[in-house]
Amino acid sequence: MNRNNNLALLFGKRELGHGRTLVSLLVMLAFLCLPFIAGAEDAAAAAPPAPVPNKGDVAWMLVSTLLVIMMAVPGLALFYGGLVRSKNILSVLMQVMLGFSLLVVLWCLYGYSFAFTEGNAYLGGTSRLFLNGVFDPLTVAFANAATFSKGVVIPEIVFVAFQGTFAAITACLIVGAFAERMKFSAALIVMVVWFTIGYLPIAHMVWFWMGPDAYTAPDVVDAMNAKAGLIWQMGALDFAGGTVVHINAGVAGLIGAIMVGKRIGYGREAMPPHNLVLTMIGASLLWVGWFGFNAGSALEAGNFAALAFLNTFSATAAACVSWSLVEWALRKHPSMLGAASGAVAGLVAITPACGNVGLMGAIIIGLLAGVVCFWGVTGLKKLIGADDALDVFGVHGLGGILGALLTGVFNNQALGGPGLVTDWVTASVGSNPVMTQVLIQAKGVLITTGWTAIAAFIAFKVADVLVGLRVPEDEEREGLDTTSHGERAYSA
Amino acid sequence: MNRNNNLALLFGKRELGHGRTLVSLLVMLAFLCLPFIAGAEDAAAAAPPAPVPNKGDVAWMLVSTLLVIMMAVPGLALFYGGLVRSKNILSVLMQVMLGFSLLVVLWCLYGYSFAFTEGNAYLGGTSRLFLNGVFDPLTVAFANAATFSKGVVIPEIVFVAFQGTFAAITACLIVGAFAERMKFSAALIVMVVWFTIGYLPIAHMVWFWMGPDAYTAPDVVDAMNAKAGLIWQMGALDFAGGTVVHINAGVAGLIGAIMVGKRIGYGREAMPPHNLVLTMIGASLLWVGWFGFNAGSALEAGNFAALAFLNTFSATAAACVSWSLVEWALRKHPSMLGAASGAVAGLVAITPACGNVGLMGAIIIGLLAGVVCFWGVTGLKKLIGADDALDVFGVHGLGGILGALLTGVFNNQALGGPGLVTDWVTASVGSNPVMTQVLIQAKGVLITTGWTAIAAFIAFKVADVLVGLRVPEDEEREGLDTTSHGERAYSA
Amino acid sequence: MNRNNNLALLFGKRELGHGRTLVSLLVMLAFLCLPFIAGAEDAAAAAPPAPVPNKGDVAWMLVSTLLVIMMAVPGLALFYGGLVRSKNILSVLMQVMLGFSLLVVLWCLYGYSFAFTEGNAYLGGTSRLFLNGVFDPLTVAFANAATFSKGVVIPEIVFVAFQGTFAAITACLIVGAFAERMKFSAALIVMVVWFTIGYLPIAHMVWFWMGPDAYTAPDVVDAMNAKAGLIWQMGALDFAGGTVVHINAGVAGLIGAIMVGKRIGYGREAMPPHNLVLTMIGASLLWVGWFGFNAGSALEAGNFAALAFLNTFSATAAACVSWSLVEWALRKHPSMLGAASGAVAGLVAITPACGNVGLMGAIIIGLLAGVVCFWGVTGLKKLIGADDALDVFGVHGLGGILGALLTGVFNNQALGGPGLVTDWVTASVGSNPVMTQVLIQAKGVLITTGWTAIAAFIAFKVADVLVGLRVPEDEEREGLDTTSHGERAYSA
Amino acid sequence: MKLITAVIKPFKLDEVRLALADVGVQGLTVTEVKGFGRQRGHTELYRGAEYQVDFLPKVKLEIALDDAQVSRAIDAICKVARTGKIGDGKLFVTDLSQAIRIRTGESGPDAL
Amino acid sequence: MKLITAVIKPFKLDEVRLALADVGVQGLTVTEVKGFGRQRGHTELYRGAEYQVDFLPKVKLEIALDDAQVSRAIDAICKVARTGKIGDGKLFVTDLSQAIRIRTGESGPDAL
Amino acid sequence: MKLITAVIKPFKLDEVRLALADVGVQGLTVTEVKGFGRQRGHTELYRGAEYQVDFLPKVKLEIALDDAQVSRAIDAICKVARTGKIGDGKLFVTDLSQAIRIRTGESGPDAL
Ligand SMILES: Nc1ncnc2c1ncn2[C@@H]1O[C@H](COP(=O)(O)OP(=O)(O)O)[C@@H](O)[C@H]1O
Ligand SMILES: Nc1ncnc2c1ncn2[C@@H]1O[C@H](COP(=O)(O)OP(=O)(O)O)[C@@H](O)[C@H]1O
Ligand SMILES: Nc1ncnc2c1ncn2[C@@H]1O[C@H](COP(=O)(O)OP(=O)(O)O)[C@@H](O)[C@H]1O
Repeated sequence: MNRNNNLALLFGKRELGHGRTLVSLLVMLAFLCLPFIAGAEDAAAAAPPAPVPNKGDVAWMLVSTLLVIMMAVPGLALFYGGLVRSKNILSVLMQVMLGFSLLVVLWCLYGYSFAFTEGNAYLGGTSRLFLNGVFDPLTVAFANAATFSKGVVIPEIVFVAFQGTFAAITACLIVGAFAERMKFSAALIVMVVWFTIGYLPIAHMVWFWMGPDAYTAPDVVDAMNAKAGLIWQMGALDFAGGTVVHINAGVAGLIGAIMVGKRIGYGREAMPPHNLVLTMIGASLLWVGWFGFNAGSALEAGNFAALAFLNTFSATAAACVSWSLVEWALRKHPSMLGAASGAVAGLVAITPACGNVGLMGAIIIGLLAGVVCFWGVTGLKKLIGADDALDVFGVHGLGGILGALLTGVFNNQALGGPGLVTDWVTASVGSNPVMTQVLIQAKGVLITTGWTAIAAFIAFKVADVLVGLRVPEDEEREGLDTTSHGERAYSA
Repeated sequence: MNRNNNLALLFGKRELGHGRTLVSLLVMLAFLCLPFIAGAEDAAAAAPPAPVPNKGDVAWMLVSTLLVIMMAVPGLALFYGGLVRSKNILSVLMQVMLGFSLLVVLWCLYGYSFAFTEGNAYLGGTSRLFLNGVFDPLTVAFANAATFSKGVVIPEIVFVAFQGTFAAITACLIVGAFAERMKFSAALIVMVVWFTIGYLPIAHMVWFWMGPDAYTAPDVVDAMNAKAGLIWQMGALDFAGGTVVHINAGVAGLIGAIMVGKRIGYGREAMPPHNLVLTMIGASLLWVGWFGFNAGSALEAGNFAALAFLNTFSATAAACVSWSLVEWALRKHPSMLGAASGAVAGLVAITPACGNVGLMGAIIIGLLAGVVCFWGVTGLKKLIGADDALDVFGVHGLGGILGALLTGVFNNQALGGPGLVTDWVTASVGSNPVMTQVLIQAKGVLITTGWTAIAAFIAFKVADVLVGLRVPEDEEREGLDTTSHGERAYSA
Repeated sequence: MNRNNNLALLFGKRELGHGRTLVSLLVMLAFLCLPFIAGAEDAAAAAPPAPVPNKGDVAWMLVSTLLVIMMAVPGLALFYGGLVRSKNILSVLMQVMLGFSLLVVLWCLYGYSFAFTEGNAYLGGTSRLFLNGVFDPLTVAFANAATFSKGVVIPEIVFVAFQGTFAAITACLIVGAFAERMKFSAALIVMVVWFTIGYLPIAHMVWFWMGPDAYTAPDVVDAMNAKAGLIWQMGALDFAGGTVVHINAGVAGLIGAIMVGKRIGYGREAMPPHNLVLTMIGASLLWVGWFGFNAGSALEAGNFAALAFLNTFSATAAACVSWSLVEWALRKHPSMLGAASGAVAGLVAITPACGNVGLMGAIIIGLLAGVVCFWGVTGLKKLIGADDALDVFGVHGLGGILGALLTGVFNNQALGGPGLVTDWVTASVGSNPVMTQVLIQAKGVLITTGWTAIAAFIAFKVADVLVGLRVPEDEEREGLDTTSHGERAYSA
Repeated sequence: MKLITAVIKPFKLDEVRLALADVGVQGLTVTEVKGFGRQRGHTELYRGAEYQVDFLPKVKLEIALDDAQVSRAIDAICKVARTGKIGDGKLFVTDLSQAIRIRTGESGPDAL
Repeated sequence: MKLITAVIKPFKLDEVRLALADVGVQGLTVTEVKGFGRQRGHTELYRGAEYQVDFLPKVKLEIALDDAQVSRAIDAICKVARTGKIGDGKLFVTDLSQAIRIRTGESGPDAL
Repeated sequence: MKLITAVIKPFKLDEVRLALADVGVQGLTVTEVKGFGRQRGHTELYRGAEYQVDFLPKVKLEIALDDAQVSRAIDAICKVARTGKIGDGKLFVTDLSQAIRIRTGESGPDAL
């Protein structure tokens, strides 16, 4: 019912370095079926003296949830929508809006259960299918979910909603990679399949654990650890989804861009963004909404939410500045698109770090993110050569990897970070050596990258076989708005 | 000072079925004058040991209030504004923005008092005119308002602000029905008159009651019930305003569309939306803001806010999906306007239900809302034949009716709902038989429909007599922006 | 670490009327260097029994902070961006977005320390440089900041973030005055210099004090008063930044407009707003976000936040109405731009007053603001003759002055206001005679005006000397978007 | 061959197109233009500033025709586009020395 | 009758219109166009991609005139629209075989 | 001198411009237009209402040329703009009686 802890890494007796290698990833996918067989009981049932939610926490988490919704619609939709040509804007808005909606429904039906209940190290179980047990109508009883503080809970309904927004927006991020040429039905199929075999397992691997209250005594530590997700067990830090959301979506997008192929005219015709004002609005709403995403990931309205908040604020600002300065220096003009891209790059990079690093660490991460992701959408993009139309990989993939690794650096208390929980029984805090932690982070990145690449490959293949990935050439030329959706965005 | 309870229906000894018939509605309007004669004392004065507000509740309610403001400006304004032709967009934005502002002022001057203080079963009293007593400057004392939980209060100022947003946005919804041809002064007159004789009484009838703390012992139940609003007394469930807001505005809009007449060229010229991106932004902000509307209607940051939140989330997503699928099947293309309309339809339908139904009930309501409202703006619209320009009735009226009735179904604990409070003295919970509750709901719908139809008829007649409803034909052709407001929206 | 109190004015033994005259302002600027010499210790260190933050307060303050961010990006950026010609929109968005980001970083590095730590009466000290001590990584300890209630604190990180948004948005307000002709590098230089020598001192003078818990006994009152900022010591009321934000930016903008000179073609060519829909969206988001600005300035989720909230709501609505009515009467058409401008004028005027006046006082302030600022952008603008392109002075400067003075009037309990704290030891409340308080307010206005005028003059001169203020004529004609930023906002 | 250039009120576009189809015109090209003429524009107010907007939105039609069709086309346009109010627009005729259909390379009247 | 087609820099539009009014021109039609010529455009950068934007915003005026007015109108336009910098634009003259005022049906020079 | 007016599919613009440069054309003026012809538009649905959109986005090129260049320019356009599918567009030629470069006052073929 829970997630990896911001402070949490080297907890009681946990051995570091359970890492699996990339080659075993295909084998792991097979584990997906396990929980369907093994009947899983309700993970929430263990809590002994029944703490009650604090209303301040509830208020904050409700707000955080709606902020993440605002990130998707209209935030992400506009950020992407402004970047395409005017003949394709509605197709982008639709892919985001309908994809998001569809996944929210699926999240309630089965997604939540497979991500956040006890199962195996790769996937959760079936105990919360159809949200069974989250709210009991007959007794009018509301279940609670654990947070990262002992004795602090929130209504599980809130946790379901909050996590649902993460799942749904992550799949929407991929849309940017295949914009302007993808068949609408294929886009929806890809999102559903990838959500199921890509997102849900990774979310479970990174975030599922038994919660702090489960660590009642030293002798239960091993048993509790064993029930957590694979990457969580390794001790990887991911406060708000650097791996689960950004690397995950970034890599899937890149695979998609390659499999779908380049847009007609790519590299020859000018394809300037049709409305950068929309992109700026989108980037701004992403920034605003991301406070829910990041500070909300603390799951309560306390000091760590505040830390994540200020870090999200300053890292983003720093990345906006550094991208603009690099562009100014190398390309003579600091562009609006650059500033907006920089802000998003900063947001991405600070995501895994936000509650895991100190206040100056955040600014450094932001500054680096602006520079690195600038290279991601220029130099690296040319190296890769794929038509990742809206730079999902260059910004989200690369920024996510950068953030994940730097989290391992600046988490260290000697570098101003808050360290991590070394023993969940006593909730005591310490720091891993920087290189140790960076290696753990790198392992998490590798597993995520491998898993999502395979999942994305399967998802796109399924869509290709079922309906075909691309629209006909004529429709691509005319634009997807009129041909796929029967509408134009703009009229007199 | 309070509102109908989400959980509340069959409270102690209350008899069901006080329903009045439609024919008596005109007589009821005459009751409006009563409270002006009978001096009313402060309804809040009764609370015995003086509970203090919880800061988590205050935080959540402040946020909820500003979210509803965001629904109106810019949300609703953009949703509507994108759908008109570019020559009329500013007129729509102005009608929403100035109408909203005007009513907020009037709400403070007299609206709140007539809606939410003790009066008769149809209208409140005068004790809070000019917000007198809500805040006492001399003692620097702040009055509190009851919620739906015993011993839980919020500052009355917050309740005034929250309810003020409901009143103001409801009148703005009507604007969509007469867009592109209405005289600006007439639009304002309609809004003010209808607010006064349409909205305020319905709000009082549906939501005014004495609050849970007033039910101190079985022997006061009858007396307290008798002070509540008419429809509340009947036991109708309306968590966040299905009747008060959506049916109310939807029917008033339809009456208006008929009385104002069709736009020149309606049915012959193409009148495509001039900017569907604005409409999508508007729909998204409505969705985001609606969490304040719905979950805020719990009046505290507790389990029922959480329930209303997730229901609002999933039902909207479901309606977005179902509208799109129906459109895809019947019209070959799933359109962006369809998805946006579906989302709004889902929001409307879940409004009365959000805290009154279970998690799967909400998804079913959402799925049905998408289908039914699709028919509302296609089949039904043709049947009615009026030029309800932006489908206020097809979406808000019809969706509101659907939601009100389905609330009666899925409230039942056997169908996964939370049931309702059967006895406010002990706050015990039970369920009405489904058909009983649906009938009660239907009665509430009928009374609201009848009352608002008459009130709207009066409001449009008053405006017609005073200034005339329509602009001259030339001005309509040239567009209201330049002719009524002396501006164009877009220049080079 | 704290700010002037809403309720606070005539506290224990404080003498009124320390006012310095305008001529001494230049001398005062010299005091800026003092805190750099005198080593300052941590102002937060004094708090004796260590109260803990309430989670409801934390939730509300986090929300308030992100709301102010939303005011800047995208709110203010769009409000301004819609008003310029389409060839310059990106330049406005960039100046706001990058300027904002840059100042957020500088705020963390040195701004916060100079504004909100103990120093002299003009500027704070160095104890919080690089946010040192706000969060201690080694002990994982989070410092707290005082509020206006004894024994109520919030995490200092939250206070840093909240105040950071104020500093950054204030500098962005100035952008409107020199829109469409300023060199981008010059704009950034102006913002940085003015932030340092204009904003930080004024914020310190108006808002810095030792907090309510420092007033432990009558004999410490004088000592504590002496540590507060200059204008705070005088007893001026400024709840949310009428002087610090609006007068400050408004006057700086006017100075800038004069020094930069008029746009080519100003007064001869038509320069209509290129997209009033953007302006309306911006105004709306300003309104929504301003609740964080104003009600958040209470620093807790209590009665005064609620009071500030409703006042912000009703005053804005009233100003929107009054501006529209005046325009309708005098210019025949009520325009959308007028309504949006009226709303902003109301927001500006209610800012210093929001928690300091009663509910009807707020409506009166709003009504007056609409009328006065209408004159500000018409009559007064012609009198002044400068090309203050987007009326920064006419709306923010004038509205801020009006609000500051009227705060002195309607604060009085006899006029429905909450009065002010007359003794911080006992926290007792009373009222100053209206004229006394208005004079104090006027003195605060004068000092602010003088200080910011000089600071702005220096800032623009520095930019002029370093890079020159204006772009070449050719670039101005072609538009700043392509020439300064290498992009166009809109393509096919 | 002739080229008719007609400047008309925007809301008349659909009607004119249908009327032209009736007289056998198979194609035309439409441009959104701004017209300046006897018809007065309106005044716009933006905060302090007042602008006289002299240019009114019009629609320009270009129709290449065989000589034989010209007079019927002119009649059709004039009849349908007329409201009798100032600003109804103008119609100009120029000679066309050549016309080619790009798809097929056909030229002359066949290309129209 | 002649038709003058002038392509000019956008910010010169108001001045040209006034100058034409001075020489008795009562109406004209304006189109926003993009021009390609000796004047170089600029480079735009969108993330990785760099575009050479060769097309510059221009304004096209179409003015139908009585033959007698032509030379004065040409002079007026040339004088006012000239900045001396590259990209000032072009002016073309074609013959008009017919002109009709749609409102009244007047034709020939009377229609202008 | 002649004026070629070509209505083509929008995505062909860049190619056509390059082809014209190859045959020595130094300038041209481009307008976004909507075309109506044999090529059918599509149907748009907005809630209840269904619209037949007959007008398709096209691009209009106007090129003033010396007589000697005309045939080569026509060939270049026709070759490059052709997709062979319906809706490729049209090309019209009219006589130009005068051309002036505003910047210098040059007239005739020198002005082009
Ligand atoms: N001499 C002209 N040359 C080109 N276009 C003209 C000319 N005179 C008028 N027009 C166009 O015709 C439109 C209508 O002309 P106007 O004088 O307003 O009314 P009317 O057509 O009733 O005489 C103008 O808006 C303009 O677009
Ligand atoms: N041969 C031509 N045919 C049509 N339009 C032309 C031609 N040459 C130039 N133009 C138009 O004139 C504008 C200005 O031409 P350009 O060569 O840039 O500068 P100049 O007018 O100073 O010679 C171009 O942008 C284009 O719109
Ligand atoms: N008679 C005409 N006059 C002016 N423009 C025309 C004419 N006929 C066609 N056009 C233009 O040419 C475009 C293409 O014509 P269409 O008949 O669709 O296909 P095709 O060029 O293959 O014959 C039209 O969209 C329209 O802009």
